[in-house]
Amino acid sequence: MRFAFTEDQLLFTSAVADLLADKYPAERVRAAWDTPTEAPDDRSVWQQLADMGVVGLLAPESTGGMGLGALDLHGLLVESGRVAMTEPIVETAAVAVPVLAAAGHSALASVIAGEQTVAVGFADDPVVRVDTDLLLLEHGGTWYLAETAAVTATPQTSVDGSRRLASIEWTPTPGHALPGDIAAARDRAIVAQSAQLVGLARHLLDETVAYVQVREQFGKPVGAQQAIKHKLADVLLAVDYAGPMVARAAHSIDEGDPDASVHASMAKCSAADAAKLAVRHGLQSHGAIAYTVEYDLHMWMKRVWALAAQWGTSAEHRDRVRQHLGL
Amino acid sequence: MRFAFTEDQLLFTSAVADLLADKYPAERVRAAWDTPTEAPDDRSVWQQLADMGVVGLLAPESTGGMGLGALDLHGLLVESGRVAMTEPIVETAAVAVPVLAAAGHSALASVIAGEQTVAVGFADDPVVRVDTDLLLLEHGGTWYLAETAAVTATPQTSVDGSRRLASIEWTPTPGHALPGDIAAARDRAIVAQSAQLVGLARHLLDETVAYVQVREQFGKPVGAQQAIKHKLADVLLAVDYAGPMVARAAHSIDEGDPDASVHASMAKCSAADAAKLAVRHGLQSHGAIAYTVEYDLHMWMKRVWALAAQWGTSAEHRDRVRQHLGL
Amino acid sequence: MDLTWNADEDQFRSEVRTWLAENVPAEPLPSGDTEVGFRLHQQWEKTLFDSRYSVVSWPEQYGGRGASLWQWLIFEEEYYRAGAPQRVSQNGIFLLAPILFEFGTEAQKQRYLLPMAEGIEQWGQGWSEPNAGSDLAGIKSHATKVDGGWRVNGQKTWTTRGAFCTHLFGLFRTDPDQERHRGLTYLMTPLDADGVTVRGVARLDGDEGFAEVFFEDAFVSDDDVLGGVDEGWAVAMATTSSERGLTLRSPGRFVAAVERLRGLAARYPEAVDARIADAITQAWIDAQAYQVSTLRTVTKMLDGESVGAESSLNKIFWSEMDVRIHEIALELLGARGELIDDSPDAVDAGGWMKGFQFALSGPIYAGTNEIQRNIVSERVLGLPRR
Amino acid sequence: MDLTWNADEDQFRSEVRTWLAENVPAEPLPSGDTEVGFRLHQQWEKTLFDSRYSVVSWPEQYGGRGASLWQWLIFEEEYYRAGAPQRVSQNGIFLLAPILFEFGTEAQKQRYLLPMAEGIEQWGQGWSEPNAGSDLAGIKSHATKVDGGWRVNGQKTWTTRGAFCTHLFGLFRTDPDQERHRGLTYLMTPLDADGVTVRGVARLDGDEGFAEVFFEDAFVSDDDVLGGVDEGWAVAMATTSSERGLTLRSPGRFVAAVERLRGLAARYPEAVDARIADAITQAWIDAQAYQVSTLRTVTKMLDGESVGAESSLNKIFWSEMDVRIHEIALELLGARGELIDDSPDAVDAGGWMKGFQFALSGPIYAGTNEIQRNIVSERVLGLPRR
Repeated sequence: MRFAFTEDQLLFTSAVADLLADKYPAERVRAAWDTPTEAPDDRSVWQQLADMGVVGLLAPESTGGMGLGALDLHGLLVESGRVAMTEPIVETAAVAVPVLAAAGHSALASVIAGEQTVAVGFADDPVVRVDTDLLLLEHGGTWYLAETAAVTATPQTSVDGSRRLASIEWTPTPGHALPGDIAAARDRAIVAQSAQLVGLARHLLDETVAYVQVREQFGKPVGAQQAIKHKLADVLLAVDYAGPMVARAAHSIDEGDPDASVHASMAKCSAADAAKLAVRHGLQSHGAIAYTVEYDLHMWMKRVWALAAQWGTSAEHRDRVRQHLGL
Repeated sequence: MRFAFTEDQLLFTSAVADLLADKYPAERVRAAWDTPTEAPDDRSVWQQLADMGVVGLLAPESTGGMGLGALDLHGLLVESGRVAMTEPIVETAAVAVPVLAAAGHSALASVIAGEQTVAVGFADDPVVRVDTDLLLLEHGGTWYLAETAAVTATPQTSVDGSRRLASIEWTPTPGHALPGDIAAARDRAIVAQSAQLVGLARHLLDETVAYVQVREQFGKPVGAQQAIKHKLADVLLAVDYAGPMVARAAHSIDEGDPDASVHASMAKCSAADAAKLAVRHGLQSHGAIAYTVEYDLHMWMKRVWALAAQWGTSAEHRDRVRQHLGL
Repeated sequence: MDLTWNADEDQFRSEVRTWLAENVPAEPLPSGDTEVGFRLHQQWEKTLFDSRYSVVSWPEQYGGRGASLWQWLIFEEEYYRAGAPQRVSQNGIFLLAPILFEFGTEAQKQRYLLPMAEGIEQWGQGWSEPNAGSDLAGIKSHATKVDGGWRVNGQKTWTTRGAFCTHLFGLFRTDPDQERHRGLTYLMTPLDADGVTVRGVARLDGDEGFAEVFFEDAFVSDDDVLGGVDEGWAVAMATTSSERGLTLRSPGRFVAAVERLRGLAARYPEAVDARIADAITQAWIDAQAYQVSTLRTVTKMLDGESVGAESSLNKIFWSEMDVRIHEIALELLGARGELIDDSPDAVDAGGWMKGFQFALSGPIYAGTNEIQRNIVSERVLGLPRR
Repeated sequence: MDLTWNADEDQFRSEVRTWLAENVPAEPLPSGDTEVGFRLHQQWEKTLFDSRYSVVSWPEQYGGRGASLWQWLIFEEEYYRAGAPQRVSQNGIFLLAPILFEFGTEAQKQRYLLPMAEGIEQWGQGWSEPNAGSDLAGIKSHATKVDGGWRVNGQKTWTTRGAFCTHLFGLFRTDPDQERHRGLTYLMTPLDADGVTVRGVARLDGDEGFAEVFFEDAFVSDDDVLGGVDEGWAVAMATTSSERGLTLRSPGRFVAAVERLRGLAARYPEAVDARIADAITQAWIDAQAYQVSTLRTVTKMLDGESVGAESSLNKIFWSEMDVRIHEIALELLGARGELIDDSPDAVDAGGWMKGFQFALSGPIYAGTNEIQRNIVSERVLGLPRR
């Protein structure tokens, strides 16, 4: 029994964190908001992540990947959440790459190389990200790979303006079908999305703590007010207990644990609830300044609102756990 | 439109409050706990309430009552809750008296005179109070009046040791049947119980405020801690919004409002939730001293736990409202 | 207790309802916190004014109907029930006007009330500063006495719709030697005056209506001092009490919001499980509680009792209820909830997400709910300040 | 990450489970916080001791098995899963013993640990005083140096099971000139000593185990000073950290409580609506989160990292989870929930109401959760103290 990351995992996470601290300032997220009709054209960060092996991390070494698992990806995804990374790392690295690898698809190499990104969509929810090169689309329990440019897309606007969404129309053709386990891919997505939410929550907490330490009202820092202290302690509590749930779920996926889906659902509702609490108390502790779009925090808050409901809301995931418990 | 009590109502409430402040100290509640096998034998307070007209308030003047309504009773019941009155004022004055009056039953006179008390029970819940002289029992949609001494009672112990409960066995006989509207009686009970809960909550809040004003920790009153302040503000908020809901429901009963049952349900869940919050934050704000039975507060807390679930829990009443809304 | 409306009130309701049915725009106007939407809302204010519905409770001479508080409540219920446009004049008519009526000179009333009622002059609130949010006493903007008036310097911020307003009211430090609550004066000023610069700041919800207002040697006439010099704190407290309390957030608004939520649930029954149904029920109960409580409060006011610190209870209640109402809607919408604006698949044009963001400002503005809970515990419950 | 138990651990679990199945009393013992129940629990402690299960993690020479922290977790899981009796020795074995191991002299360890493991000597906690609850620094009980020891005067209160204990540990002021945290010394004393009076105080839940302890010129030997004179604060902080953190509330306790709640739901399916099912699910998730988090914490401890102020997070989490678990059960039980003790119709002998009352003490004792949130925000998040 040992609940800790390996030195390799910590080093890799730390390397990615360093890269993002350097190359992914808030201005980069803002830039994604400011070019509303096309994907950000600066792929250098994505390229560097691909070069480090992040994008192909889950693909076997024989296909050019790193042959690692969901738990190895976990820390990297937390970091991607911390900087509110806009690129589709969850969809591409955690969902699509293993599907392409298992199917032996020819697009894998260029995806792993960082040349193409992939978003993921399901037949029962026609709204997908379209700021990618490829789309991995589920239809009738089968995956299909399509070029994004080849589907008919009707743009949809998200509260999180940094992600380009559209409802799409397309006709699945047998030639584009890929074998692959839909449920397993969905679990990977859920856990990966949870990791990003943990990162988003940590950033919101860190920024709020930093702000209330210096912002003064009534002759003392706002952060000296017990009401603010206790709100932020509650955020820490939620984040601190959600984090291990997400790591555990990643581990369960890697181990093929029969309860992996249940662990994934617990991870998602814990992480989403923690992140939503971080938004709520973060905004309240900041006051009006966080209510402006000049201040960066809103981009993190809106990302949380959008992602908390993606791949199943907290209520839907709790319901999955409820069924597991036979309640 | 006018949402306020009449001068008569306020004067009557004030007279009852004065009587209870004088005659119903915490020791009297404690005495009810300390004689666990029989009802409190000191009926002088009950007698005085009867003499003032409180017990027969809802009976027509022609039958010796005051011919008043649920709203006139409201303030008196709040006061009875404030002192944690043990006697079955809700069951006797709010439920049984109008039933006996409507049925023209011979027991009415002695009940109004304060000579006999009445508890109320339903066939689907065999546990009733038995520290009364009479029992008004529902069976198959009909009321029956029985002498408490005449039913087979198996004692049950409540967390609220001041009320004597028992499960009873009895055989309804046509000779004991009374005509009467069961649903209307139940609504009266729900609203009356809500009023007591408001009174209990106010007392818990008042006692807690008084305690934290003087109790010092870390060199200042506990009540100067913002966390305690905000908890108690939340209790006030809950109580302050529950009170008018209960008064409105009483008024709706008097007016024969078609939504009276819905108003009663809203009153009950608002009052019960407020009272439970007053217990929770009251205990927490006091700390260990409220965790002892030497300190009086526990009698109020346990009364709240018991009464909050009587005549339907908050969840059951919210469900009644939900059905009304067609949700 | 009398919980019925009399014949006059029923008649008034009927007139209001009919007028609204005939006049409320069929399509919702764009947000009044955007430039284009603001102008359309200003036209709507004029439409209201022309039928004497913009300020029903004001005396007739200033464009009102001298309506009772009860009639005002009825008007608000009907207004929100009809889904009528937001009131972009609200800072003026709900916050400044009560102060003008109480503290203003006859000349000030004559000068300002009618254009305000008509919607021609729009007022921004100048409370917050970069270092004075909930703590108004920390105000640093100052006014120095000069001949015939005051020379004003400093910065105000978070002025709602300030980018579109013509005037601003607020507190300025007139005696720098006095500490905190003292030495503040309540001033009114046009925003196009020399030395006044308005900079728009976009809000969380995408609307650009926030503004920062900079004063550099701007002149304010002695005629535009509201209340006494150095006595602005008492005047301001009267304003914030209105803002927290009854006038800004009438029950009709939340009753209408919960009804919209019920409508949403009816349209998406497959998304309504027992928990959501229960949550909507609780929200409906809360709106009822707020409504019933308001009847009590209005009765007290009509009886001449002061509401005072209890208005803080109101502010906590409605602002947190409003957040819950929108949280439930977003829970119900699930993944659809993130779609806003012109999204073809957005439900109700993304109004629930937009409303949620707006609702989140409720526990912050007009004194954060932390401050309100301090006020409640100290002034109503009597807990020690420190 | 390795979330499997090794063969030794599986073997240990199997032994524990078998032993518990054979030895746990079929009928629950009366509460250990009542006189009669306490004696029966003391016998149970002896039964545990005789099979070396009373203090599995202690060295063998003191009656333990030298079990690893992992084995201790396994033992706790199995212990609560089996519904085994409450540990009336817990103040001694979980709170005092870690301090004795860290600060005690060899003679103190020899003198006290074995009788404690055996359950013969029972320890009460002497922290709180009438004017020092969560604020331990406000302690007024004092000890004056005399030949060979200390003369003790003062009063301790809220000593759990103090009425039945043989000994007490706690803080006493030894240097009255030093303020607050300074000049306190950690003393151990028998409760039958001259000048010591114990008065039982009945608790909320009806049990009489609370006690007030009065000291009137009681003598405590120099041999019974734990840690240095005037250095009691640091010693006490080590204790409260244990109490708040891992040792007092193992995950097995809450996992077992949620399992009992699931069992209750299964027995009363007609009382389980979707809201209650959802609430039970959330409670189960919380217990899982606590369990997983504990694996992380134990790994950290085994890696030699300090847990420190994070133990406050643990205390907040388990104590509030425990209240929620019992609130859900009472919600499910409805009107039946008020029946307790020997009531024929009481469900589970009223254990849920009793457990609820006990759970409500969780956010109060060992430093209220308000204090814990202060600690978290100041020491973990780094927010300013004032």
